[in-house]
Amino acid sequence: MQTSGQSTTAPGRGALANAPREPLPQLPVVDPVTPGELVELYRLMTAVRHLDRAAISWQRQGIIPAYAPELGQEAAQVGSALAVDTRRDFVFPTYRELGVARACGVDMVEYMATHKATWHGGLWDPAAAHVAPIQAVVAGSVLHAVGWAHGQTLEARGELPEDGYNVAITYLGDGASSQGDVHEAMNFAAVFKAPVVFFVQNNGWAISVPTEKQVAGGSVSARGAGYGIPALKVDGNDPAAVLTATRRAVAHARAGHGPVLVEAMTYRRGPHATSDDPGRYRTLEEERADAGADPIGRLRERILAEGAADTAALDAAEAAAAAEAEQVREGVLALGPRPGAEMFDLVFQETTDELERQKANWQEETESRKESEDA
Amino acid sequence: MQTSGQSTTAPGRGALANAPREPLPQLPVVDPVTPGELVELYRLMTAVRHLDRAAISWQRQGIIPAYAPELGQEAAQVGSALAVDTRRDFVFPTYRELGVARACGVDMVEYMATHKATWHGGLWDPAAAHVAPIQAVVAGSVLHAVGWAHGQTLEARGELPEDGYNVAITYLGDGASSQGDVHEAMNFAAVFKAPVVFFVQNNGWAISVPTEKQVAGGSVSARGAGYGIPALKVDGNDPAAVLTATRRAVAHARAGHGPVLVEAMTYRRGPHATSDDPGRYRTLEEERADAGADPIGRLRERILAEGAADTAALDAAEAAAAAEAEQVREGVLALGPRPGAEMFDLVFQETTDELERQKANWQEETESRKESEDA
Amino acid sequence: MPDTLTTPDAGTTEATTAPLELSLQGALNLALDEILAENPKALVLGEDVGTLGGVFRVTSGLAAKHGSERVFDTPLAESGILGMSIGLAMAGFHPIPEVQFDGFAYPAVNQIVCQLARMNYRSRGTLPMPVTLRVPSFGGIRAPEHHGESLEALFAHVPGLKVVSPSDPQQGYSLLRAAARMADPVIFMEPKSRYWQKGQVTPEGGAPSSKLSGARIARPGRHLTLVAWGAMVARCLQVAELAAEDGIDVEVLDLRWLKPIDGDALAASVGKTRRAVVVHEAPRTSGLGAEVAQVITERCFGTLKAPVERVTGFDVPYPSGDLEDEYIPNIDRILFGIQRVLEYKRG
Amino acid sequence: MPDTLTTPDAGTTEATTAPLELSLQGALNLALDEILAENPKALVLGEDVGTLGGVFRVTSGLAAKHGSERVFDTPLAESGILGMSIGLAMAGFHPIPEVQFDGFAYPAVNQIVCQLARMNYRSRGTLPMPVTLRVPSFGGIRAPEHHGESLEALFAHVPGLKVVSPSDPQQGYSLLRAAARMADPVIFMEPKSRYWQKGQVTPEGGAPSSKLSGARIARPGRHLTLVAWGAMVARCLQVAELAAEDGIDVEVLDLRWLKPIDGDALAASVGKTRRAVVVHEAPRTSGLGAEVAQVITERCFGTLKAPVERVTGFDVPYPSGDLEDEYIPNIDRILFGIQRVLEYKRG
Ligand SMILES: Cc1ncc(C[n+]2csc(CCOP(=O)(O)OP(=O)(O)O)c2C)c(N)n1
Ligand SMILES: Cc1ncc(C[n+]2csc(CCOP(=O)(O)OP(=O)(O)O)c2C)c(N)n1
Ligand SMILES: [Mg+2]
Ligand SMILES: [Mg+2]
Repeated sequence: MQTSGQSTTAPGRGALANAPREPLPQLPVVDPVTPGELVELYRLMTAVRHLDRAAISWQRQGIIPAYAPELGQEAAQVGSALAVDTRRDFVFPTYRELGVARACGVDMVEYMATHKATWHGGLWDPAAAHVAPIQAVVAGSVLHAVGWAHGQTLEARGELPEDGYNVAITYLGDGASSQGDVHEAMNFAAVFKAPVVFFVQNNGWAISVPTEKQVAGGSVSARGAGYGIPALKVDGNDPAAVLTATRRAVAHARAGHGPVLVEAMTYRRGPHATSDDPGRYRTLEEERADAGADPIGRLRERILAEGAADTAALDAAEAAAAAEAEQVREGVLALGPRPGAEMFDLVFQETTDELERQKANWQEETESRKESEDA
Repeated sequence: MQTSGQSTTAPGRGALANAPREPLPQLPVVDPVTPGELVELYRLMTAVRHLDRAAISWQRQGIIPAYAPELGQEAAQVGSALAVDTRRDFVFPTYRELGVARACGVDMVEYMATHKATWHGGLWDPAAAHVAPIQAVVAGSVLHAVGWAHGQTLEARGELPEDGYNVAITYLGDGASSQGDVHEAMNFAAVFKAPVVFFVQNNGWAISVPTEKQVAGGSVSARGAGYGIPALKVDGNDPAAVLTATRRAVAHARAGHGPVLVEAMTYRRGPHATSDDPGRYRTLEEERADAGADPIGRLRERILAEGAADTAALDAAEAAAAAEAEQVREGVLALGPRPGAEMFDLVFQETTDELERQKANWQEETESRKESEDA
Repeated sequence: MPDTLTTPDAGTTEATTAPLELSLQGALNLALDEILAENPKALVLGEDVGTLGGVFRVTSGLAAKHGSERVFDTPLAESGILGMSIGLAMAGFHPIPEVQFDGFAYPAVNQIVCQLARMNYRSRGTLPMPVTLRVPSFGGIRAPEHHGESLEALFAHVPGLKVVSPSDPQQGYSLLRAAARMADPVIFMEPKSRYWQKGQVTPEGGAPSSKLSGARIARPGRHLTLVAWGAMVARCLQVAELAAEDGIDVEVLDLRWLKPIDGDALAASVGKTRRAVVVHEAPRTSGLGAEVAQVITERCFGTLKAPVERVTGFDVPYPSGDLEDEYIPNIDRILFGIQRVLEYKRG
Repeated sequence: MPDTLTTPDAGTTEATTAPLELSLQGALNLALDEILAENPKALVLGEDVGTLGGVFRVTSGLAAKHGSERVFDTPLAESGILGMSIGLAMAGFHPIPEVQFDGFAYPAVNQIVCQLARMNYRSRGTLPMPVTLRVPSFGGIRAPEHHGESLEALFAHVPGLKVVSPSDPQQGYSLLRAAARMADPVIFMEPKSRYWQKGQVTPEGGAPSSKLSGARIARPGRHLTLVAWGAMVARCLQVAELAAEDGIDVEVLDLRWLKPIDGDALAASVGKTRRAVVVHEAPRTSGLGAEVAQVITERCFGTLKAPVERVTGFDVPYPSGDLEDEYIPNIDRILFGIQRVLEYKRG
């Protein structure tokens, strides 16, 4: 800190230059993850792994046009999602949160609908599920989470409810952290003390750009202090650690102490999306070194070591996951295109004459085309 | 920091969760401000004070439609501007940087042209002056400074020139710091190690919104660490302290060590602009307490106490400032409207047929209107 | 809807309250006051809208009356204001954000276009966006750069938005009340050069205004239709007076809703006058005037006596005060436009 | 300029090099390669444009060849990319930034409209902005949300920008080379659904292309003019073939420059055919089709047989893959449009 020259008169705000800053608040401590929860994490992570793998093969088979795998991020996603209560809290995912959606109970066929190009955002009811539609703009929904969270404190009219505030959790990547909206969101959240958790999955890459060329300062969580937001940096491949960290963050926000930033250090083991070719920007050796041990394998070892479950139970989870993926596949195959009329009908709550006219023209032309095709 | 659960295998990037962060680089130490420089600061600050006061009266007299006073920010503006060398460096002001422009040698009539509604941005040649046009979008030019600065390192092809890099300095307010562009600029600057100084005048207010409701965390300079950018917080009403801090920042950037953030704590003593009514959001008592001692008065006391100059010399500076303001007034009065054809001619370097056609129509209609008015 | 075309009013047909003499600024303030009183979910947010009451005082007194939680200042970030409003709408609120000036809507375009306008669609109607975005708009006040922009063409092109601009105090009051009742996002463009212009305003007094969805005839006429919105309506009314001196009977159509455009009203008016000039401040190329002209041409091609004429701003950045009278369509330029249409001969 | 109208090529009249068989993606890559080689001030920047070579590989190999300082990845922030490009231009460079997809230009709109487009004007010509912004544009590839947008109406409305869209590999090569020679900002809209379409490309071989400032006749015809740009040009050529089977001789005008619009070419073509249909993917209301139609109407009112018809996207958000063929003007919808114009009777 620069110390200023001597001043003989009241210095006013200039004196603030040397004012000490308030320390960041401590986050609450939560109960350790139980053996039962470890098994639940395993069950969910395994289900997610199978679905994720399956989706890649569906893309290769031409069942869906594209998919963004989350391989390796199961611990970060499932661990964080289990910390929120979607009966009251609200989840804002990106385009890579299959694991979050699955852990929050979103129907997986309705989820896959976005990747099948059926409907942008998915087919589930986000208002009912408390899981926002899939967001394709990076950092697009970070501000929405802040607004939703601020709405909870407004709803409570300044009085912390007995069971605390409902909490928003918003997901973003290391790449997304570069967007101006993330800064605006953190600043707004801290100014309004909004009950929101910023959950960053730092998976090392934004398509082909590594975190070193993306996140100046080396870490997204390091940004929190600048806003007075407490931040946790956590091993994102350890689901228990992620669950504990996110629970602490949620508890802090719930208790009315404002936003928290959690950065889960993980690794994008697969390509950015099925169209991507990671060989153009990283070698297999680098991948292997940076990815470290598989989070599911690590968890399995731990469960067995701690005796939380036996091999048979874990194998049963695997089998259930495989069966689930097969069931979802059938659902996805059965997904037909939405009626074209929805293009018009879902634009507004109260549609317009102009849109009705366009719809009528479209219907007329579609029908007369069909007639001539049939003829 | 959250510590993760035990892990028995190679943890990969998850281990980064506990990696220590690099300490911020130390800024170079510079020579103390000399007595002669103190007097130069006084001369400039006094000139700026007179021009600023004069501009308000011109607005009241109807000579200019509006003006944004910088009363109280003379130390921050002149002190910082004297730290750069506009023969090589480049300055990016906002709309309140009369003091910066004056200290950088911008013609004050050409500067006032923007407030006279003659030409948005002013009439001086920014390419020649190395002072960018007045910027009315808050935080609008912060990224430009980063781009310009990165251009200097590109120009040098990775080899630090003997006399270091040319440096960009960009001005922004506490309010502007909330804009997403500022975040993007700081991150880009740090990623590219661009030789740029972010100079924040934290004057306590963004129109009617006080810093407490604007800048979460309490200070813009606290944001620097999150990007790995060294930051200085300085008494912005002490011109010598500002000059020293900015010199250190410029020296750091010049030496190829990347961006620096300087936050000068000062106070907007006047209204936001001539149309503003601060009585709606702050009392005179609050103003008095928060503003503290006048920076020019403080400097005068110090100069006399240290014997850097005598009363006569300082009074002469006052007189010169008064005469200058009167001279600028005459220049401003003489400023006629720009020819309307410039509206069309200055849009492009290479104009278009369509624009030529619009210009021709405009000319024709203007002439025939004048004819009928004359008739 | 030809019947509405004969009533030169805002359509507050069932008003039960005595008319007030109010400026546009005052009328908007009254509307917001009533909205906040009636709708507990309504919120007002933006830069300086709280204690200060907005740089144009449109929100003056509202924080004191309705509470500083419901009428609140945000940090200085337009994307943040819009993004937050979207989240508030997801939480069941009816936010009425303000961006301080037209030119500062640009930083929020991403949130407006990709989020606000699409959330209802993306969520298949389960996350409606009842957000009324107030934008002090257009030029004419010798203001700094970026304080005189006309963004209607941009907004009108965005699927999922409705766009409206009032031309006088009564319109301001009634259209703002109507917009705030809608379950969809509305961009509300306030003509800032008209803020201090007074006029009679009849408040609703409990009975919501009807017939607010289309254009209105601000002045009936027989020879030519002038189409305008916002601040240009008053100017066109002046032009009509001047033209009347030369025996030209000009109809002035106040478009009001810029999306959706009231094609029926345009067709009815131009079907009668057979000639039209559309006037706007925005640059000419790809301005909303092109859409209005094309709608008229599509509907009235057979009867049109001349191509629809456009009198608009030029394809240049909005200039500084000294030149703004050269840029904004002035009375003479509109009269020249009328003359060109009246004198048009098929080539 | 009627003489140019008879040459259905890109205008590379003085080429000295043998033609190559290239995709649009390859042609753009070649153009960038040559630009970087010829102009030491040229820079390529954006998300993933370096090592990866862009998600569409348009910048593939350029970083390796011209250096990773001249072809470089930025952090993931579009406003940052544009703001940085402006500063680089102020420092004397000629930046060629990319935004990865059309829909991600929205976060950069503030920098594009308020800064890039105005810096030359604001600085009275002393700070020119030779910036060519590449935007992979339009729909048709079953992509995720925001990856199928058509922003030409927005860009064309902004004073200070020039806007161009190539329709085939030769156009892509020549127009990109021409754009990068300009001293003004150019928005270069690449039809992403055509990236892999091959065609003959004649490189300049040292002799800059001439006659690149206007529209071009992609197919001459007598009965009706189809006006299109980007990916819709190829579709209109298909339509013309089908129409020919019914004895309708359609002229296809590839507009190329969307700002400024080549009114002379439009007038010459429609002056001859007396009928026009304009086709675009963007939503109908306030789309560039309105401007094109109005320019034609202004210039050809006396000879037009029917109002200019618009076949466009609907006023709905760009839909998901399953519905995109319903949204984008398809062959049938364009044929219906042609039919309406041909059968038009003055009411
Ligand atoms: C505003 C915006 N710009 C660009 C893109 C294109 N894009 C999609 S994903 C991606 C990388 C995102 O990286 P990160 O945030 O780290 O998330 P990850 O993909 O690693 O999960 C990019 C550039 C986008 N979706 N949105
Ligand atoms: C993007 C943008 N939004 C809003 C405004 C309107 N405005 C002008 S100055 C100002 C306050 C700026 O405060 P600060 O950055 O602290 O600078 P100061 O005025 O105190 O010098 C506002 C809101 C603007 N110019 N630009
Ligand atoms: Mg990532
Ligand atoms: Mg301030």
